[in-house]
Amino acid sequence: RPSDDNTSSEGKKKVTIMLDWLPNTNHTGLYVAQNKGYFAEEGLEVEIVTPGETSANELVGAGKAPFGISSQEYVTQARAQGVPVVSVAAVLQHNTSGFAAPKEKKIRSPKDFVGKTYGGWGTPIENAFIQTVLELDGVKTKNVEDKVRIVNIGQADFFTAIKRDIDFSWIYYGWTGIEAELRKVSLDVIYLKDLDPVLDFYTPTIITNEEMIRKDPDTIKKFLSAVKKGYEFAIDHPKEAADILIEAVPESDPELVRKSQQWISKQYRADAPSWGVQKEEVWVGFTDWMWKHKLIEKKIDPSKAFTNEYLPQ
Amino acid sequence: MTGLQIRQWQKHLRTVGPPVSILLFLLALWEGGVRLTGVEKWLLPAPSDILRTLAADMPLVLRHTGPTLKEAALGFAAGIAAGWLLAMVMELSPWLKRALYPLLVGTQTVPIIAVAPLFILWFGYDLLPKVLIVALVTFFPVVVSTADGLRSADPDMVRLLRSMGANSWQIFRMVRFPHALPAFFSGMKIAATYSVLGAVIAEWLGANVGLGVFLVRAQHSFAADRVFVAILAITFWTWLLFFLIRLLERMAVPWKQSRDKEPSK
Amino acid sequence: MTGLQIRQWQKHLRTVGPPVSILLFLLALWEGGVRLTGVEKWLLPAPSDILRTLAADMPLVLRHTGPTLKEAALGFAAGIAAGWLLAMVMELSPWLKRALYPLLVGTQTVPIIAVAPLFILWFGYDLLPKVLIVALVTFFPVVVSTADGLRSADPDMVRLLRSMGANSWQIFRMVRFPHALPAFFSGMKIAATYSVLGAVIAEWLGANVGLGVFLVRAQHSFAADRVFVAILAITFWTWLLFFLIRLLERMAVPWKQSRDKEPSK
Amino acid sequence: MKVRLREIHKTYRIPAGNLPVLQGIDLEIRSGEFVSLIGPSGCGKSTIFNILSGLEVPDRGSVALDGKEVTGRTGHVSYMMQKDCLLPWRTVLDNAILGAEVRGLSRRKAREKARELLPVFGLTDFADEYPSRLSGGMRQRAALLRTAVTGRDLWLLDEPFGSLDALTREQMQDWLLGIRDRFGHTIGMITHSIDEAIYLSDRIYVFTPRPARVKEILTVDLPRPRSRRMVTQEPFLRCKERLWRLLHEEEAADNPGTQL
Amino acid sequence: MKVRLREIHKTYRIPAGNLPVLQGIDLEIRSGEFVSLIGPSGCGKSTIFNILSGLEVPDRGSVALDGKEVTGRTGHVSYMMQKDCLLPWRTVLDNAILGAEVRGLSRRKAREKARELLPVFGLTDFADEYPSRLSGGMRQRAALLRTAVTGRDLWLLDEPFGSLDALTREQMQDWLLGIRDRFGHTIGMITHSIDEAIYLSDRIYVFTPRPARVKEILTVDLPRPRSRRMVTQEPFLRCKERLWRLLHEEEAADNPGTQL
Ligand SMILES: Nc1ncnc2c1ncn2[C@@H]1O[C@H](COP(=O)(O)OP(=O)(O)OP(=O)(O)O)[C@@H](O)[C@H]1O
Ligand SMILES: Nc1ncnc2c1ncn2[C@@H]1O[C@H](COP(=O)(O)OP(=O)(O)OP(=O)(O)O)[C@@H](O)[C@H]1O
Ligand SMILES: O=C([O-])O
Ligand SMILES: [Mg+2]
Ligand SMILES: [Mg+2]
Repeated sequence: RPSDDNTSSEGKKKVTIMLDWLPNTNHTGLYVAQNKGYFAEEGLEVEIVTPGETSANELVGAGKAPFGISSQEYVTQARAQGVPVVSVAAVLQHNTSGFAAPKEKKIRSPKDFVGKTYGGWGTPIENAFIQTVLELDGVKTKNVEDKVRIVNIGQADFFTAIKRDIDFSWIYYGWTGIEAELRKVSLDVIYLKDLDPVLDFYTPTIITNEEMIRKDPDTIKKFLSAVKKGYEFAIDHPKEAADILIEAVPESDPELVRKSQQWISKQYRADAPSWGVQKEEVWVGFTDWMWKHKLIEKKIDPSKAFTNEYLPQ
Repeated sequence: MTGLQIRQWQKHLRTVGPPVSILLFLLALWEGGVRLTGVEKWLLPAPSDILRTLAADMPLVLRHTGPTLKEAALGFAAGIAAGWLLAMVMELSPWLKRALYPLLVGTQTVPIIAVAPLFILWFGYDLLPKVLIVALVTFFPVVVSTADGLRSADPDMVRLLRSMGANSWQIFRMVRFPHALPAFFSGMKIAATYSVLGAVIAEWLGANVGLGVFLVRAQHSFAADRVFVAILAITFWTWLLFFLIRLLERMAVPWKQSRDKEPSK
Repeated sequence: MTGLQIRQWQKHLRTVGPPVSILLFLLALWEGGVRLTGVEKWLLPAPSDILRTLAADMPLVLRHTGPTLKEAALGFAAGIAAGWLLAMVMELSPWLKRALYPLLVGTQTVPIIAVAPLFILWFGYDLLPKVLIVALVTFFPVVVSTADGLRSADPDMVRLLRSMGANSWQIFRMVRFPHALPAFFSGMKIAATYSVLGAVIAEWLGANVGLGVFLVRAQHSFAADRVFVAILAITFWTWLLFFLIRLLERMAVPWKQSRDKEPSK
Repeated sequence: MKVRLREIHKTYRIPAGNLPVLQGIDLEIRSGEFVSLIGPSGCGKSTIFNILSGLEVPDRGSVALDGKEVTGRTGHVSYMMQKDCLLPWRTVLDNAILGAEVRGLSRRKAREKARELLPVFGLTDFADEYPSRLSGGMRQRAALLRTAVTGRDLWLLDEPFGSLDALTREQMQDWLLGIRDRFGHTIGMITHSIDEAIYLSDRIYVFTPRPARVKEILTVDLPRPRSRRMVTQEPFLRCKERLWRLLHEEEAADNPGTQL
Repeated sequence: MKVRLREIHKTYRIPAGNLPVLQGIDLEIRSGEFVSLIGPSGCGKSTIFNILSGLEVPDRGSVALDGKEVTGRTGHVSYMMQKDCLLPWRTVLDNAILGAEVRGLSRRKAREKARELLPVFGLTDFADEYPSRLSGGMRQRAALLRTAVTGRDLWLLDEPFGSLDALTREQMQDWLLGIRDRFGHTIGMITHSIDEAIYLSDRIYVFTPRPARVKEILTVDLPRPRSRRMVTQEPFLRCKERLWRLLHEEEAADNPGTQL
């Protein structure tokens, strides 16, 4: 029962988008489009599904949901395993993640990592990041774990982790960094994008699957057109956009949402000509980097992993 | 108030007194501990904070409670039915018992979250997968306890029935079944304890409403007080279910009460 | 080979035959299904794929197995001990039983992942929190089953001992304890099933090695075959533990075998 | 309903070794006959009944019912076992109808029949009581009631009156004789009471200590219907004397201390 | 060890209403005395023993041991209950030493003592067997063995020989008399056998049907040590006649059908 066959009672096409995580300010544009009726204007009825602990990639790949939120590193790995997902829009133009540590830890540049403890999610890509940035900073490493103690902190959040054992961690500034500001925890953040342009990849992105592209490009166009309007509204009206998100997700902390929205609204389009576009060199560069670090077992064709074709001009 | 009523009240008090007083004691300890050590509220909120949040969030919590309870109840019912049926089938056919037992154990060793994509692929993200997960979590204690209970029926009573020419089904119905009731209830109590939490975890696979959603959202926005409100809600409903089953057990096994009592000195 | 040996082999075959044949049948179904429907390997690998990956990854899997087993074993041992002790205390003191039961139920309704931050804050990232989580998961079925088993001892036997002037502890030791053994083993079997998976889930809270880590890494890199290899490993060790306990049960309850047997027609 | 055991052998295994219990037992209960089995404790009487009822399979030999072999098959007897085996979760009345229920007879009818018999068994006020609250003798009577309500032609009674006082016992005996005379049941009974065996039986099998062999078959030459008066009369006393001798002559050779 | 019940009342509640069981029982067993209790099934004999042993608390009245009140307190008797209550998880030998173990006596000594007695009870080869494999009479003997090994001064025996054949029964009786004469135990026994009561007792309490009241206390005028020869002699027969009459005169008023 693929959901893209369904039509609602008002003759609207029903589509699902599967988030990557809990609803947060990365997703504001979607909720705005929903709230303001942009989807309806395009003849779509959109359901936004929240996974607690699962990722959207397999489900979108398998056609269970036509759209999902993912990110470049996942799309690359997924395609390397044969999952036919394609990135169709970048939510943020730049990678807003970085290595963060409380000020008192005095971690201001990658060479300060040496001898410290990193708290991560246990994915191989993190090791590769650390290795890359250490080498960029002139620290020669054969095995990162000789230089930096790497601990998997699993489900624990950043603030808990740094209370005990952990010196620095990898965060998304738009959420955890803002929470730190709210808590008046001063952080040093080393952004990946500042260290090496190749690490300025797209995260998060909106994905669909190859079959959708083949069979129903029209729906992709309509969907992205509404989404774009949503993000553009959020860019222009961060306060109202935040309120829409808070209304949709009353469980989250309103203060955090508002402040995060203020910050992130400026990042959606950033220096790009228009919201959502992805650059070929970013995909090529980061794919090569992943291949070089043996993070993918098969080299993928970056030009097939993304497209700007369905973004409204 | 008559003497009988007074005595009944005293009995209730004796039943409810100990857990309530221990609970209050622990809560006081917690509250005091949090206040004295000054541990941050976002890490471990005090009971008073939690209660305040609960009061404020009540409508929200209630909205999320309904779906979770529905999933838990349906899944639990399905789990008990399946557990009971499997235990029965395994008792009636030793061959099937040997064949099924390892598979049943196998069902419990698959971390659901690890096969979530498959689950959603096969069952969507509506009610069904959640009910299935709750059933999957709850049927197992019921099978194991019940199967053991059925097996341990008094062999002499079984012989009596065999001498009467009873078939396996009659022996099952008249001897093994009533004998296994207490064990069945043991299994049910264990299963009941897992049912609500099972539904919450099932919601982590993908849902827009439910205590699981409430919990994860609270957690990801660093709202520890809300996390504890969710836990409180889960605990409350689990308790209710658990004690309902204890009540049911007493009603279903009346012969056990007849002589258990010590002389009342 | 003597006739006796042959008969013993036949007996073994009768025990092992059914589960193995059903298992092989299901695996064949799975393999066939995957091949026929052409479902993608990254979603549901065929058993043959899984086996191939297992063979290739064997050293890796083995490296991750040790720590998990250690956590599971220590936690399980602690859980059984705690469960047994609690059941005993509750049987000896009805007051404590009433006081503790609701709290024990409460411990099972807290989703560990939701309080992971606290857990880590208190116990760090080493062995301890994992052992504690496994113990937390496993003690509960043991308590419930054992408490019910202790309570349901034959009241006439208890009276006999009372007439001898036995104190509660002697009655416990000589009547309630042996009577509760089968129920205790029911609880143990349920608990055993949860122990390895409990350790895996505990590793999700933070660990650098272990099947839980292996599983998460596989999942994050979309390697479904590896996910299934991890599940296979968890299942295998759980089975082993489960059947070890069944064996132990037979040894610990010799009097149950003496008359259960039907005449061998 | 005629029943016949032929050359029955049975050996149990116990920790101390092999325990031969039955060694070539031939036993017959003719249609409508009342046969008693008497013999030392532990000699194998209950084992014979277990084999007769099909609960145990003999190592050798056969059981025939009206000429048809039924070795190891169940369902042809109303068996009152030595242990009362009342189901603790059934009230006295519901225990009484158990056998009838198993046979598929109407529950209502069975209940009616059981209720009718309650006064005879002195259980009127205990119909709805669970067995755990009965006295020892009352449990035994409840088990006998169940056997009666089961209603097969062939009855096997293993020490049915063992825990009854003299008076109640006599009443039960007379009731048994009465319904036997009325309905012509075929009855086998194990007892330790010489008087009881003679008063009730047509024939008495006397067994040796374990391993059991048939030591003697006594025919009781008392007319039917029996009455209590006969107990003090010549034929009864002669029979009693003979039985007493048979049971006591083992004394020298087989006191319990050297039974095995 | 002298035991005394004074004005004991006991009523049970059953579904059919209140069940008065004991109505003002006065009973005494003097130090070293052998007292039998005899009465209709279900009249309340076992209840008396339960109260004596402290297992049940009377609604009214008191139990005194050597002048000290012990109502509702346990641990002063070796009690052989009507149900054998052998622990299924203990072998015969380990069941036998249960009471001794509870008393904290040395296990080794208790085992020795039990092993010594095994032949007397005809259980030599069954020491290491689980009870589920014993015959009915063997179970009863095992329970009696346990009572003997428990080794208190005051013994309460509830129908100890009910499922034994005549010969074994006589042997057990004589063994009981023998150790009583040797060690001077104070013994209370419930029995349904008139002969047994007379042969063993100093005094016999006869009870009415339920609710039990003491109907008569018979003193047995036979010298000690007793011997089987006495059974056919004048004083024994006189006593027997009297007891028979006492037990049978209820017949008209109290057949079991109208007991309650
Ligand atoms: N299932 C069994 N396993 C081993 N031995 C058994 C089993 N059943 C009975 N026996 C043994 O067989 C012998 C005969 O037992 P059975 O019950 O037939 O005796 P019985 O003549 O009925 O004695 P009683 O008069 O004491 O009831 C006993 O020694 C008993 O221990
Ligand atoms: N726990 C109980 N609850 C209710 N009624 C009981 C209980 N125990 C005994 N009774 C009743 O009390 C009466 C006397 O029982 P008791 O066991 O003392 O009789 P008894 O004289 O020993 O009979 P028997 O010779 O048959 O063993 C019986 O009617 C029995 O049903
Ligand atoms: O799968 C879990 O039980 O978290
Ligand atoms: Mg017998
Ligand atoms: Mg009695």
